[in-house]
Amino acid sequence: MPKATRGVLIECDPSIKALIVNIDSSQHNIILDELDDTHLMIHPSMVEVVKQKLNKMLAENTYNPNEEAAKATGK
Amino acid sequence: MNAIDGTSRQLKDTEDQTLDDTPSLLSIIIDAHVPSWEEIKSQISISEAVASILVFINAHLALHNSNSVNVIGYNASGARILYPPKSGVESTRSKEREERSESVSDGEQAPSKKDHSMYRQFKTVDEVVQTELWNMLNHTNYVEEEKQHNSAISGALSLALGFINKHVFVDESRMRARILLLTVGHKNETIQYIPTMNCIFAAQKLKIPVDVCKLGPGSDQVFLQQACDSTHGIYMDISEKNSKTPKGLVQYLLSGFISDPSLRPHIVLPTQSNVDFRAACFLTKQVVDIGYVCSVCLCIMSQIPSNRRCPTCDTTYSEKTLAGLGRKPLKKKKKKVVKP
Amino acid sequence: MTSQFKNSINDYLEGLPEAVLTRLYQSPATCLAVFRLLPALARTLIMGMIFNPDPIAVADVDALVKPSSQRLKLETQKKLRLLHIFTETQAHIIINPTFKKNLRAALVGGDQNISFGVPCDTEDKHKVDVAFLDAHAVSQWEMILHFMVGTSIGRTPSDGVLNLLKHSGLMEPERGGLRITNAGFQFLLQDVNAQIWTLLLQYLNMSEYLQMDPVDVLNFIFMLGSLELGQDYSLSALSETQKHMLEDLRDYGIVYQRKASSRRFYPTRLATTLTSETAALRTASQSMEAATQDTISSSVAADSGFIILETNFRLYAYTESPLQIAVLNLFVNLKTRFANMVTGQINRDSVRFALSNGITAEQIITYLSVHAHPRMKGMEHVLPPTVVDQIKLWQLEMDRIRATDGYLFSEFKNFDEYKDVSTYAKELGVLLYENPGKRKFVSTLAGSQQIVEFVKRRNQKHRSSAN
Amino acid sequence: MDDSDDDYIENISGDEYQGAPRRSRRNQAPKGAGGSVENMKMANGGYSWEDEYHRSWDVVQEDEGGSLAGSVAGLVEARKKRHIKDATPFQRGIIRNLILVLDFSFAMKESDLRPNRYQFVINHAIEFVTNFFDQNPISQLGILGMRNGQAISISTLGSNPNDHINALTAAKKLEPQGDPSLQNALEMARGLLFHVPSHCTKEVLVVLGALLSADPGDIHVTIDKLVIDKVRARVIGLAAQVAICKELCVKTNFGDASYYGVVLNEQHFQELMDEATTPLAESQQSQSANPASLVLMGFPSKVSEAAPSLSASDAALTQGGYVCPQCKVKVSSLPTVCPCCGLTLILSTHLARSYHHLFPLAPFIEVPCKNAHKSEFCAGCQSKFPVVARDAKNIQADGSMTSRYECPTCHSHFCIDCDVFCHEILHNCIGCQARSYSLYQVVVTKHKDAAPSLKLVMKRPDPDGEESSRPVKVRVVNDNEGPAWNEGGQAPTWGE
Repeated sequence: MPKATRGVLIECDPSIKALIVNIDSSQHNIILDELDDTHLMIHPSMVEVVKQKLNKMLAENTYNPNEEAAKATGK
Repeated sequence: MNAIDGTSRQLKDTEDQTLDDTPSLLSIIIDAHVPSWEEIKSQISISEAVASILVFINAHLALHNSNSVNVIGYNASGARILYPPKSGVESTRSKEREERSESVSDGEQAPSKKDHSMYRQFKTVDEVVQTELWNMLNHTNYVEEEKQHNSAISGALSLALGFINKHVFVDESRMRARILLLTVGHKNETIQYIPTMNCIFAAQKLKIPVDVCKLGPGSDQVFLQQACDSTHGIYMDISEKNSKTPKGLVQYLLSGFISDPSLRPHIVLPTQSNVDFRAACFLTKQVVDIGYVCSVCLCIMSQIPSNRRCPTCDTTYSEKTLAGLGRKPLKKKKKKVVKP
Repeated sequence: MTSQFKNSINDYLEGLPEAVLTRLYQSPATCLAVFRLLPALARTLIMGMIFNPDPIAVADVDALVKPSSQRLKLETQKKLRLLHIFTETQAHIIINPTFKKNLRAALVGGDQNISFGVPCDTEDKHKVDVAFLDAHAVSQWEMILHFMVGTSIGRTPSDGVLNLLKHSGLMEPERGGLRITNAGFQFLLQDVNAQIWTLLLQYLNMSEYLQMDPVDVLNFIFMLGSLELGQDYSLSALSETQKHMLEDLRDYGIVYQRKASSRRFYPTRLATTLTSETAALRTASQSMEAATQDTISSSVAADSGFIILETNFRLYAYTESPLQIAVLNLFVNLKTRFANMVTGQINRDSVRFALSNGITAEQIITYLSVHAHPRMKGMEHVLPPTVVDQIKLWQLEMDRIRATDGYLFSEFKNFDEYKDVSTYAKELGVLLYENPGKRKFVSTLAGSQQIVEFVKRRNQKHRSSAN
Repeated sequence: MDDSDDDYIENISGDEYQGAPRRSRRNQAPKGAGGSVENMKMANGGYSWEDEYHRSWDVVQEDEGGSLAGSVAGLVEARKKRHIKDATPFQRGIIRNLILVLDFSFAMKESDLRPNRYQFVINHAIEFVTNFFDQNPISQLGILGMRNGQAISISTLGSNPNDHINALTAAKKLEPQGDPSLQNALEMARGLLFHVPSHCTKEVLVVLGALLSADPGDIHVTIDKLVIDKVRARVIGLAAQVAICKELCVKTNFGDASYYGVVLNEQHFQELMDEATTPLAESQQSQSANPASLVLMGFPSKVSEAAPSLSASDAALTQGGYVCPQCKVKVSSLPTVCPCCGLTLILSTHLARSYHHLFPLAPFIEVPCKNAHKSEFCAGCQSKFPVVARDAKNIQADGSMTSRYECPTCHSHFCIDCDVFCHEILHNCIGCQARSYSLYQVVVTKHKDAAPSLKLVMKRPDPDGEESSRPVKVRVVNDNEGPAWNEGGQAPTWGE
């Protein structure tokens, strides 16, 4: 008998998927199933958390040659 | 999503290039050799021809907003640029405005003055070309012209290429360029061989198609045919022997020569059946299929000169080297394959 | 940029009924302008036909185009049919006689026609020179743009302009005032020529509400493009509609009239370059000349390109126009302002800010490449590819993941079962994702119930058949 | 400028450290010619690093108005000037056979030339092939590689540029490996050139990245053999000067060391390669080595066919082509050697393409300030010249700030762009042509049914405008005394 699991299908780049996997690696409470390189099934309640963490990580990993100036303008 | 990289963008760019119609610079070279025009007066007068050419120029300008022209006239005494005028376009307008105010006072000045009923861009070009061409025709000495048979086609082509080089290649404007040579083809016309060939090679190198429209009854100009063939231009002989008449010049020009270089890969061009590339012997003037070529100056001979000297560069050939050639030239060259 | 307005005006023209088009073709200036909007092959075909008294045989056209380019030919013919320039019979193609006659007139001249404008024959007592017209055009046009950006310079455009801005959706009313919309931001990034066309097309749309004759409006627009800068033209040849239009165009800075009752008008550079692309196609040496001669000291001239963008995302813009700076400020983190230039940097934040304003990455890139400094235009890639890619990536980054609620179906007994169920889901149109290799698929939330029932039905059937 | 002859000799005889043969007709490079060759050779003849450091911003000077436009334009012009070559008419070996030897050894992995030496050299070699056949349509080229101590054949001697380009493109995939062997490569080149008839030149162009050569035997013997076989070698070093390469060049070029060059930068490499595309000037010694001869050539006619037929040259069905007049076999492209009977097949236009080597266009002369007012527009493109005050004193002595260049024959003034165009691409003087007289007037006589024959009549107008006919002299370089007019009694004349 097939199993039906409630979740949220995430479609993204392989790089983003790797990040999500990384986020998941600490607690293993996010990912329900890794479908393939660009698709993931995650826990419905965790979508917002993932988005938030992802944005933070991406911002950290962005090269910004004038960090201070950018902060000063505060955009 | 991952499709952003240099290669895909480059592909797209080149694709755009072929689809996008880039403006083009047309260099028109007009034969202003008065005796030649006299000869075909019964078929088309020079003023009729000029009117047709002007319509053609307008048509070219109409094709694209940024299309531009360059008009060059040539006769036996030389070649010169008729359009654009030296001082650039800006001052022409003011000059022309002066002229207009003058012409009001003078009454009639230019042969046909078209007032405001014409598109401004066309009008400027037409007026300048007309005035300059008329100047050129009037200021040449007819008697002298009759005598001289050499033509400045090479000069006109050189001017056109120089102009195109400067305005298209040096300025890096994204334009295409082509040359249209309108020649009457005087029957005694002589063409400077080396300079003309140099022009053809330069055009070939710069990928500028040279189109030739020949009106006169004279025989085909082999050089010009070669020019068209090697630059992928169009050669059209509008004369009676091809059951065409220069009367309908405007129609021939518009249907045959209007196609832009960007469009040419897509349409079937009138093709030349056979271009003669054979050479003539310097000594006997015979056409040769197989000939001897001097290794120093590349002159062509159909037989070994009797005094073993080159007729043009005067080099003496050694007995030994000629001995091998004396026999019927069927000697197969040895092809040695050397193994490393 | 130009192709955009070309397409939109083409679409507009194609939508017009034949009778209107034929009326439109009565003006040589319009014929010429329409002619230039056509694809290259169409122009060549038409040129070959307009001096030919006989209709051209279909076979001849077929023979002219290489077999490999048949698609091009069909598209061209379709376009010409839609514009009612070509009529095709069994064996022949007939060109619209009105179009033919008037395009010929445009090329040959001679006939007295007024479609290229009627210059005033009397001397103007208050004659104005080109520099004045340029200044007038720039001040009027920039006033509109400044108003849109919000850097008010003291004056507000006239009601006609405000109406048009509202009607075209570039600005929307908000608390008594007007607020720029996303479309407005996009509008700002276009070059002047495209901006004018955008406005004029909006004007054309609006004119229908105002019960103006579109033929008159179009004829007038196309005529403006063929006028001569610095020449005064008489109002006498204009129709009532066109005189009415003149008032609006005066507000945009496209024409200059000393006062409303004046019997003459001057086109400005905005008008005379309407149908040409000289500004966009200025070559390096020409712009040098223009700069040294310094005849046009306006943003119209500066359009030829003032932005230098480096691979390290630094941007140098040789401009002092507050408008250009305001536009740049939409997506650049500006840092220093000098007497004749501003420097800044494109970074993630500045681009994200622009993206959140509805400006797309594509628009930023187009703006930068259109306004690139001539020295950059000479290069293989006008803009550094790294920057272009990064801007695109930043846009994608805004939306790095797509999340859809659904049910994951897994642990199928065998492939047959998986296949039956997934096919069913596909037929229902609720399948979001499938991976036959792993025998898993995802359906939408709404579809899951039906699938579960289908599985139950299927299993029952199997059980019964097995028994 | 008038003493360009002496200038040339000077360069041949001395300056061996400079590596690069200097053909520029200008003694002193204008200041700040931006990374050019001349920049490296300073006025005092020393190395560039011995010289005082020049700051780029010191070179630029503002004019009275505080504008830099003039200086910038000057710099741009100076850069373009470098292209102007020596243009004294030499007798040249027009029919060439050249073996291009490329280094595929370990040394080519260096990345001092971008992206690395190997890719860089192959890319330029592809360009070289195109230029070579453009300049020498009736010549032949072969390409060898040096790899793992062996000489490997990249493409055999042939006249189809596409064959060579394809071979080079394929060679891009080879990984450079092992030691180079100069001797093996030279021996192989010698073998390939062995059968070449005596009226053609035999040349070897070596591009050597390594500073060593791992040879199986005595390379000096090979060099002596090359001398006996009259093979002339030219070497371009990518790293530093190597004694054996210099010996090779000196010995095979009758004591002339200028055929050995070591690159300074990418641009210099390009220049050295370009130099090799121009046919070699014939010296008296080399002339005796390659006696003039007559060559049998066929002038095939072009045929257009409705249906494709077998082409002998590439063993495939092709539509249209050229028919060998001797054995009637069809070949698809020209120039080529008939695969059936061995006849050289060319078009008359191919011969014409080599003419500009024989009749080079005289270099244009910079117009001094006092004559600058004579012209306002360029005689070629009609662009406006900068206005020069007649008594302008603040003009730098070295650069031509008049931006005018005068043709010595017709005295027209040209801008730098047209000057470069005339000499590099067109090989005509626009002014002379437009005035309908030229240095070499070729009178063409029509023939009933063939290409017109030509007869060359020399015309040279005197400076005051009168035209006088004088025969052309073809100059031969004497090895020791420098250039001299061919004084063999009768000067060669064109025409009867």
